[in-house]
Amino acid sequence: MTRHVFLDHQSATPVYPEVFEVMKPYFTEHFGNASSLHQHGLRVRDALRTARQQMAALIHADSEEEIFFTSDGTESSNLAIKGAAYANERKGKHLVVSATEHPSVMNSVEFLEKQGWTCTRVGVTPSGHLRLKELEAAMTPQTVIVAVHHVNHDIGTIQPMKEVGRICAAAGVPLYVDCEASAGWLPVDVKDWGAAMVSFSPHRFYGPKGVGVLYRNKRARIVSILHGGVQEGGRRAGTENIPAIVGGGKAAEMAIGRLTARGEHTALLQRRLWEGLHSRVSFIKLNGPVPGPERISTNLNISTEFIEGEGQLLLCDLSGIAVASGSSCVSKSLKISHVLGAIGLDHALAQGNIIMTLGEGNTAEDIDYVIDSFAGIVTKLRAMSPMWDEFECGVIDSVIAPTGRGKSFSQHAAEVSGKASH
Amino acid sequence: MTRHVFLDHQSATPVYPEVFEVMKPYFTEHFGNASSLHQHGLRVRDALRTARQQMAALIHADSEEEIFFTSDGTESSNLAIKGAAYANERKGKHLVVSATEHPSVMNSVEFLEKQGWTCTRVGVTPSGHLRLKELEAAMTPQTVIVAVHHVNHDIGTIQPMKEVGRICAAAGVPLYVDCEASAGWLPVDVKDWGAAMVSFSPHRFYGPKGVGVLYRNKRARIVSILHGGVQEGGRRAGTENIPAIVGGGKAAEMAIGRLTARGEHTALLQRRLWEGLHSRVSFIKLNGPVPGPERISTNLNISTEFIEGEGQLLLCDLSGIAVASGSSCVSKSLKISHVLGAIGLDHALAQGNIIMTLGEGNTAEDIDYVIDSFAGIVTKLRAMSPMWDEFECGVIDSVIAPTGRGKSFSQHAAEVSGKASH
Amino acid sequence: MSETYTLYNPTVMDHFMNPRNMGDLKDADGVGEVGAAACGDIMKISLRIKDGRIEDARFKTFGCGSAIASSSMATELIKGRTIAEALTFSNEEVVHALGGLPPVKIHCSVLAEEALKAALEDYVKRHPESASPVIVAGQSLTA
Amino acid sequence: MSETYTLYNPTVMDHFMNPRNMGDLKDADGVGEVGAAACGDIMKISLRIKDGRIEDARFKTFGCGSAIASSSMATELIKGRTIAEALTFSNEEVVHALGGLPPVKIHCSVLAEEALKAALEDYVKRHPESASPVIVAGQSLTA
Ligand SMILES: Cc1ncc(COP(=O)(O)O)c(C=O)c1O
Ligand SMILES: Cc1ncc(COP(=O)(O)O)c(C=O)c1O
Repeated sequence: MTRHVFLDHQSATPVYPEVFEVMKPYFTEHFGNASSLHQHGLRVRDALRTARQQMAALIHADSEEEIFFTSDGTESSNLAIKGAAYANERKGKHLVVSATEHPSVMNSVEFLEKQGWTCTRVGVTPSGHLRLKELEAAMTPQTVIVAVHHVNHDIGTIQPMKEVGRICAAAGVPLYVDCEASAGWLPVDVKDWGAAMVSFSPHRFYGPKGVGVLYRNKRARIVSILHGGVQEGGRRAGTENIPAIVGGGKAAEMAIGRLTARGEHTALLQRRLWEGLHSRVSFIKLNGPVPGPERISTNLNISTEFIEGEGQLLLCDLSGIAVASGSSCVSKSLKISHVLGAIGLDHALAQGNIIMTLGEGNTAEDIDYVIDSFAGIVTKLRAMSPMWDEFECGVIDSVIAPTGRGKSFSQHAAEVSGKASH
Repeated sequence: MTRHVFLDHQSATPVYPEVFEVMKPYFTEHFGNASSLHQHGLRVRDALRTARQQMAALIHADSEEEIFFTSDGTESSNLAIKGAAYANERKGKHLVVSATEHPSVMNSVEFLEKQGWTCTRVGVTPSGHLRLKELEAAMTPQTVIVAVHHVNHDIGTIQPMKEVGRICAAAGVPLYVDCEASAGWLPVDVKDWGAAMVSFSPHRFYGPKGVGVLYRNKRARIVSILHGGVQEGGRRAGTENIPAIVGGGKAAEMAIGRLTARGEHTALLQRRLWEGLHSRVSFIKLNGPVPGPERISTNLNISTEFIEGEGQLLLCDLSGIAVASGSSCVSKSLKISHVLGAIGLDHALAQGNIIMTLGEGNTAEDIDYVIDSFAGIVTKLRAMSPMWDEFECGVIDSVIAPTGRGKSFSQHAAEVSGKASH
Repeated sequence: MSETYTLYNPTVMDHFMNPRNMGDLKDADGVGEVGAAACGDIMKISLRIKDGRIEDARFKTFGCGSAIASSSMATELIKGRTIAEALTFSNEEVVHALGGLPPVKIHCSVLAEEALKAALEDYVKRHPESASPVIVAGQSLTA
Repeated sequence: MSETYTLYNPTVMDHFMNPRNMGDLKDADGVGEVGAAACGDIMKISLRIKDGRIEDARFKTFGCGSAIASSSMATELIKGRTIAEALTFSNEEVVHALGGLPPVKIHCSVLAEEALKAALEDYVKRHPESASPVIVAGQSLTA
């Protein structure tokens, strides 16, 4: 086995050599603290400003002063949600989020709910699109923030941000857009959307780990959630992670130049991969929109029936293919991805979930190798699966292509486990 | 001007070449996300575990499972204070902290006070030592956490942690020790102190920025303050900053081997520097304990009378000497360091404050250069200072060596400004 | 990459990649199929029993790597045991034989124990006469 | 390090490192000393005034780099002006001439304006006859 195919760009990307190159001097040589008033501090302040400008340019922000650095996407989401909630308590204690936001948004909201806030979770269609009428209806005079992510991390659905922005503007509620799954791959335009806040992380587009970005429009009010010194204009205390910030800035700059090429390259591979898998593997389903304008070109989320996701993931890995899964066996919490729940995916299909995310380094040959390998893996796991047998004998039916024979997987699972599946 | 002397190790340290070396592969090559189940994730998980062990060893923790990674010292303080407060709300809503804690502790406490907690700030002696009787008296059945830092970041005072630990144990209240200013330079022993939590950051001892450490004894209850995924055992969501964690682990390992040498080297320079300054510059005062067992060997905090700190700092910088200051002109908030306030330092002296912190790279020749340069800087600034004149004419008196003639600086400042100085 | 990193220890990986006793037994004497509500795994164990002793065992599993490894190991361990012995079989034996499982995956071994017990129960139902040694062993399958 | 980084812009740095008019004036016609409660800076300006015109100005400052630069620049700007002109002097002129100050340091320029006004006030007190042109200029020092 020689081929290695990395199809988990949603989890990690390698730092570009060019990015690493600009970071290097900031470890051993330009090691100053940005709060210091001497040479060592002033030099890295300059570097900080440049990085802020690069970040602002990526998302079409007016000014570098609207860019704050955090440690990662999670912290940015927490700061956006909690920072807005605490800052605007007097207006009200109501939040609105889409049902498929990342856990860093969902769990921030749950935390606030324990402290007396209420939250409306706006549902999505089976393809993962926000129900705009519901969004409109969710807003109250007490609503202090609406959170809608640009692209879903699991199923790749692109939300209609301009319309979402219009609805929020009409209701006079600031909009926070989590762009962790899109920035660096798709155009992000904070002004076009009328976003009050936008977050993203360079480690998702060939930048380093250890830095997250929060754009905040000057008119939007937030307070700090990590308290201490007066770094980042008092909005984020703590010693700035200069090398990561510098590298992140460079990654943003490079992303601007490569956005179109990235989109075109991955869109070709996405189609090739899905068409290949679809033609080679029976009872396989694409979750989220079909490849095209409503889906980010890097993401494929598939469910293969009668087998479970972790086994697929491990066998892929043993074939040199790195993928992810939203199956409950893969999560430490033994729950399926809440996104798969929110789009109403049948539990059997959620269990058989695999997420493949493409990047610049993938080639057509890689894709063909993946298609071949994956078809073999499915065959191997189905041979082990009691469900495959029982489907073939007509005891249970397929969800993807129902035959009219047998009971559902869920019913069967409930019978043999004595409890309803979740 | 050729000599460069970095005397601000409390703000930043260069990353050791050995540390950078071990970090390197984790940027472009071993770039995986520790949450991933494939090769790329599993490999960095291994690296994470090693780093946890190295951190645990530095502070004599029993198990790597007691080590959590955050983004910096500020986040660790916030997690320790707020995490303990939220987790133990049922027991009570009272906190106890020393009056000279870092702003990351002080401002976390202020945030909680706005949410209904109360806090007792235990005073310190003029040398910065916690008043232990007051600590004992401060504790109530509702106290959920006591925060006492090991070493003060501004004045270098070492607190008697064993006694503090004993008092907390007797009262049954968990103790959090901020070791940001000591770890890597002085022995830290969580078991010896009976600490429930300890925090520190490798960027203070030749490790990289972008990682903080929180040790938490298995019996101590804390909840997460950054919500999202289940990283760090559910106590800190967000993609782990693997290169920084790996480098931080190496820095911890190196610190263990160099602790004694670091102490001896800096103690010699500390004495040389203080004795030199003291003999060359009139009306100069050391804040905090005299060099010796009660003061960390890296820190000198001096006040030079009749001149202000920022000017000293800038002229030092122009002479290639990097220092810090606790003067209000240096802080963005126009307030003197609250530590100088807590030890009751006269306002005039607080304004003339300079902090010099030593490191491995400093030499005796550096120190002699600093003494010379500093004496010249003081002369230059005093020539510009109306206060120096007025002292010489007997209008105002010296605080450091009173002559019995003239009014105090504070009185004079109040008269000319029309308001009391603060 | 030179080294290979694995989620599970080498024994678990071996049983996942090269499962023992995978499949069904034609004319099995007892078949048990159970499911874990926790994560949706389903496990099926078939037994051939002769003279109160498990002659052969097979499994089929819909589940994660440790579920597959657990059923593989359970079927290995159980072969040759008497029904009475098999009734005292515990998931801990699987975990031990596998050299440990991650805490969050222990339930996979429990599922293997349950599948085995279900297969034995099925056998006893079909062969009521075999129930006596069970009672002798101080266990009741119907409880 | 090859490049030199500075906290303030080159003009401010120049006035901090090479302050103009630093010192006291023997037999000054007016001296003003003011303090900033905000951060404890103290500034003293001495003026020599002849025929209603500022012939010379000197400063002494206890304060940060921008306080020193502000007083240096203020004394430079004010030399040669009439009392009436000097009374309309504003800190903004200092900020402008310095090419800007960080927001948190604007108060330093205010202090320079105040010190100058205090020195003028002192002069007027000592020379009540000079007050008339002041009133002509539409200003009152005693208000
Ligand atoms: C004693 C102490 N605690 C906490 C902190 C905060 O650490 P960081 O800058 O890594 O966020 C500092 C930093 O100066 C400190 O000196
Ligand atoms: C949409 C989205 N938001 C937020 C995050 C959290 O980002 P990070 O892992 O940088 O903390 C993620 C990470 O997976 C994400 O996909």
